[in-house]
Amino acid sequence: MYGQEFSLQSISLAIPKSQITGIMGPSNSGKTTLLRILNRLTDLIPDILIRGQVLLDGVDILMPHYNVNLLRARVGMVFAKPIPLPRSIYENLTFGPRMHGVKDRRILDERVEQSLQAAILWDEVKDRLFESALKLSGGQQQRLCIARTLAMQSEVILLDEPTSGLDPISTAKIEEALRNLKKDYTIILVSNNTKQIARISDRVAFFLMGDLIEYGPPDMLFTNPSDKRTEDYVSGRFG
Amino acid sequence: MRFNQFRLGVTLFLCLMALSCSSKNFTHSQALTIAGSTSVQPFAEKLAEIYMDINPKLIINVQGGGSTAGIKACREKVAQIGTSSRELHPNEGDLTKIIIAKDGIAVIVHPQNPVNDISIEQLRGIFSGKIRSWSRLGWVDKPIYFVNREEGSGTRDAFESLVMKKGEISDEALVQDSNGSVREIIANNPQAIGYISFGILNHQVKALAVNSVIPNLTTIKNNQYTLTRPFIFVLPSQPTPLASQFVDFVLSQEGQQILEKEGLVGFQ
Amino acid sequence: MKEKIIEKILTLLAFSAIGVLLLITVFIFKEGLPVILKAGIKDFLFSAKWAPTKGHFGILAMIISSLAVTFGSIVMGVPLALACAVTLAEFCPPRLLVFLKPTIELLAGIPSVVFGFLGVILLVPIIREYLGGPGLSLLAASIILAIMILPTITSISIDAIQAVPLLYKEGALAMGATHWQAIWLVILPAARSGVVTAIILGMARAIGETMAVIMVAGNALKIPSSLLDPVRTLTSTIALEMGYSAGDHRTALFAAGMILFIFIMALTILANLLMRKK
Amino acid sequence: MMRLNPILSQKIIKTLLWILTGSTIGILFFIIIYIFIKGLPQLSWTFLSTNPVDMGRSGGILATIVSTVYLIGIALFFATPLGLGTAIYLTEYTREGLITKIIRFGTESLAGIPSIILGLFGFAIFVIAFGWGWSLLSGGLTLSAMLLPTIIRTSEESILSVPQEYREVAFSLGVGKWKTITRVVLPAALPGIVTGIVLSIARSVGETAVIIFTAGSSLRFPSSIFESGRTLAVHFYILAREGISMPMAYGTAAILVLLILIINISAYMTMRFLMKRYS
Repeated sequence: MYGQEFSLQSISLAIPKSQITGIMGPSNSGKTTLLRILNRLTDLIPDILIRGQVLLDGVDILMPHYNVNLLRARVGMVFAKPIPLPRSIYENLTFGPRMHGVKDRRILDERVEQSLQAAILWDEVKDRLFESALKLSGGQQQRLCIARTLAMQSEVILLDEPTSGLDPISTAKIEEALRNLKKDYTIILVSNNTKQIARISDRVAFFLMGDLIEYGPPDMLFTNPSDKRTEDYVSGRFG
Repeated sequence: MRFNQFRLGVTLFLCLMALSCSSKNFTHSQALTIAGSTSVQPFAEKLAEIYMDINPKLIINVQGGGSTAGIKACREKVAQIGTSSRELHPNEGDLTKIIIAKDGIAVIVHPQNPVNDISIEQLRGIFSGKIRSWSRLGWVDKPIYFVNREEGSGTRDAFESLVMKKGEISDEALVQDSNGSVREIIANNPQAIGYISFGILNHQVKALAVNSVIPNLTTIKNNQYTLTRPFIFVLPSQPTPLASQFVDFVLSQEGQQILEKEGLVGFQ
Repeated sequence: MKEKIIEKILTLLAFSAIGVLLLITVFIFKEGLPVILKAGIKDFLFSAKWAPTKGHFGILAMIISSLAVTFGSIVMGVPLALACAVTLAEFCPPRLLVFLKPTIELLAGIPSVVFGFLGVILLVPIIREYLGGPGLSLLAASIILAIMILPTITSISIDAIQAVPLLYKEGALAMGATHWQAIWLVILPAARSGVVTAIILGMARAIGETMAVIMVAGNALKIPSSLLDPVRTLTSTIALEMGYSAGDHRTALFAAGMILFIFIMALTILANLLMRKK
Repeated sequence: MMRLNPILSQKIIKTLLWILTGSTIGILFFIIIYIFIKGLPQLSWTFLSTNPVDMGRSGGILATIVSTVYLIGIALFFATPLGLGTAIYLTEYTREGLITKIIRFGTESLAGIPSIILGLFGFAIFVIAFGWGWSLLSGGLTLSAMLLPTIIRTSEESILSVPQEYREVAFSLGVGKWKTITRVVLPAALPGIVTGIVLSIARSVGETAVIIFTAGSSLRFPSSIFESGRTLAVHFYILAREGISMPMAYGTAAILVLLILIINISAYMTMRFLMKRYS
């Protein structure tokens, strides 16, 4: 996924609170890398070089001594493939909070219910919370992964093509959940699916070959793009 | 897998280390280790078994390893008593030697082997590889398989000095590292011949008369049977009290009776 | 902070294996080298006269015996093992393989003393009755070792054969080759390095085996002149005499151990190089 | 010269291969069945629960079972953390490079060292230099050097097979590296790790050369790890080789083979159980 010479260049973005920011662009355009910088999962890649600043509430999260674990607790991430841990649904949801020291059973129960409700999964799984999460369908698993982030009570949710492998119904459910969530969370959604971006984003950024081409409200990008490349992309001429 | 289990592991490890310090003292005050000759081992074990019945608190460990190892173990304080089935070498003079019994070296063959008598010269001929067929001893013309002990064995040491004099044992000899395994080979091969401690002779094999003297307690005691050697306890110049007490027991009338019952000859 | 400490501890732990290996190397060489230098490398390696208590330290006979026993076990064991590997990997229904492979690996778990004992009880009398000699012999040791190394070679070879891309086999079959021709002409050559590695590891196990060999080989010091002669390997000499040795005798045994160690390391390095090629 | 029809020659070869394979597997079953026929009739509760008397001529084998258990316990106590630690380091804390090459080479080589050489080593280090004498501790420590490579290799393999995504999920939830390893990676790798440990137990049960040199062969019931002890395999070796008692030897051998069988089977069962738990 990370080519040796690949890089993102001179990017400046202001992500608004309590909105869904969509990021689109062809594959290899640097979307996923950008997303991973935001909660410093890029730390896992050896020899990566990142310069610049990422300010969260005015503090640069790229500073070496910044507490990465706390950052990741605040900035949650949902991956392209649903990856439930090989445990029960309940344990999947309480894993994060427990690791951050929440031990009270009542609080944990509460968070499980709230986060499942928010991810519109509660009704489907409330009777089998202690069964293996691997038994859920793909769409349910992905909603579980969203719920897992919610259970951490994070402030920002990063989604990396969360519906890429799912059927339209599951996709619709996830989009519904995201719309409900945006009042409490800052959501950044990376997607290949331009229509999805158009449907639910409040602001859209278009990336190409590591460059930020255009950033603005969806109406502008989709109906009246200022850059030729954006127009080509949204009209499906390449991508 | 959990972190507290990891912590538990560390604690256990520290306990073990603490135990190791305390237990070392324990070893020196309450336990006795006897190591050395595999010929002496069965008798030492019998003595230890009975002595531990008398002194239930005491622990005696009996190890094999061989005469030289026993002497070395005694010198290195790994064992409090070393046992040997050969005389001490001149460079081992720093240790105290105590003869506990006399043992015969029985020359054995398969029970079906018709040969009953052998001379020292014939024996030397066989082991030096010059006499190669049983026909030379008045049986059929079949090859002789002779079984030797390994280099360093007390029994072999004694056999070499009593039988071979200055001659060397041929390198064609089969080699086994204990009396029992020599006996097993002879018991399974009608053409084999070997030598073992008289004390562990049993019905599986037949002891030959050497120079027409049959080995038994009487002939060994009065030196008519010439292939004998001492069984020795080796102690450091300053033995531990436990070791001294055990040696006293072995040399007492009771101890000597046990040894005679097991097939050895008392030291007197 | 905690993470840093854990990483340091793990780094330390990670060097445990190589640490133990170094410790063994240093210590075997430290104990063994002096006596070799004293006796002279030539006399040590190329004289067959071994009487350490009388100052003779030649281990030639043992080296030859060790090599002979290993060679014998390879000659007998490898064809059988390869036959098993090919049959199980190619002809065996998968459901049977699931059962048979662990069964063969189980054979590797049977203690070597049990093999040695069965050799003494069953094999040695047969050799003595029908072939002559004392029964305890080079042949007996080779047969027992061949059985002991079978599972190692079989199971690694199965893995090697299964690792050959299915495409190769399909290609051969598509050109009209029979299944056996595909195995012989395409699959086995492709699995060669894995199979050779398996054989080398089997050799290392054979040359290092001690207890079973002591029990069935007869342990005579003479250089063997026939399959029915008793032999004494490097390992059995060490095990037979260690307990009784002192002074130069003991160091001579360590020196024998050193030679054995060098053999084994050479085999291991060879196996490693072959594996890397793959 | 007549050229054989390829189909016919395949048939002949296939038959031949099956005969060879059949006889190999036959040998295995023969060994196990032979030992069981001779040995199982000797087994009884008294045989298992009483101590050997008169060098093992009569009585049971309790002391040797206890010594075996002690020895395995000690060996695993040292080998498991070292082996698992090494495996974790190799898989999680470092990249392929010179250091991993050196460590892997050390592991491979240690696996190839004959037990007799390990025995020499343990004898001089633990028995003589550390002054522990022939003891279960000396034996267990030497044995742990023998088990180390097995545990490292099996653990490494099973840790590597844990999907990388699990680690990313844990990290993305703000879980630290060590906690990720202990709470996510190791539990997922557990089946393989446990199998490796169980199989290394089987190996220790059958080992003799190392143990005679380092743990001695005292037949007494061991009351602490600083005493010498005789394991089942060593007991069998001595009984059989010295011709002390053949029925006892067969009985001990049957127990040994039975143990190896049980250990192997339980290794597969544990693995399957652990793998099935959540999938």
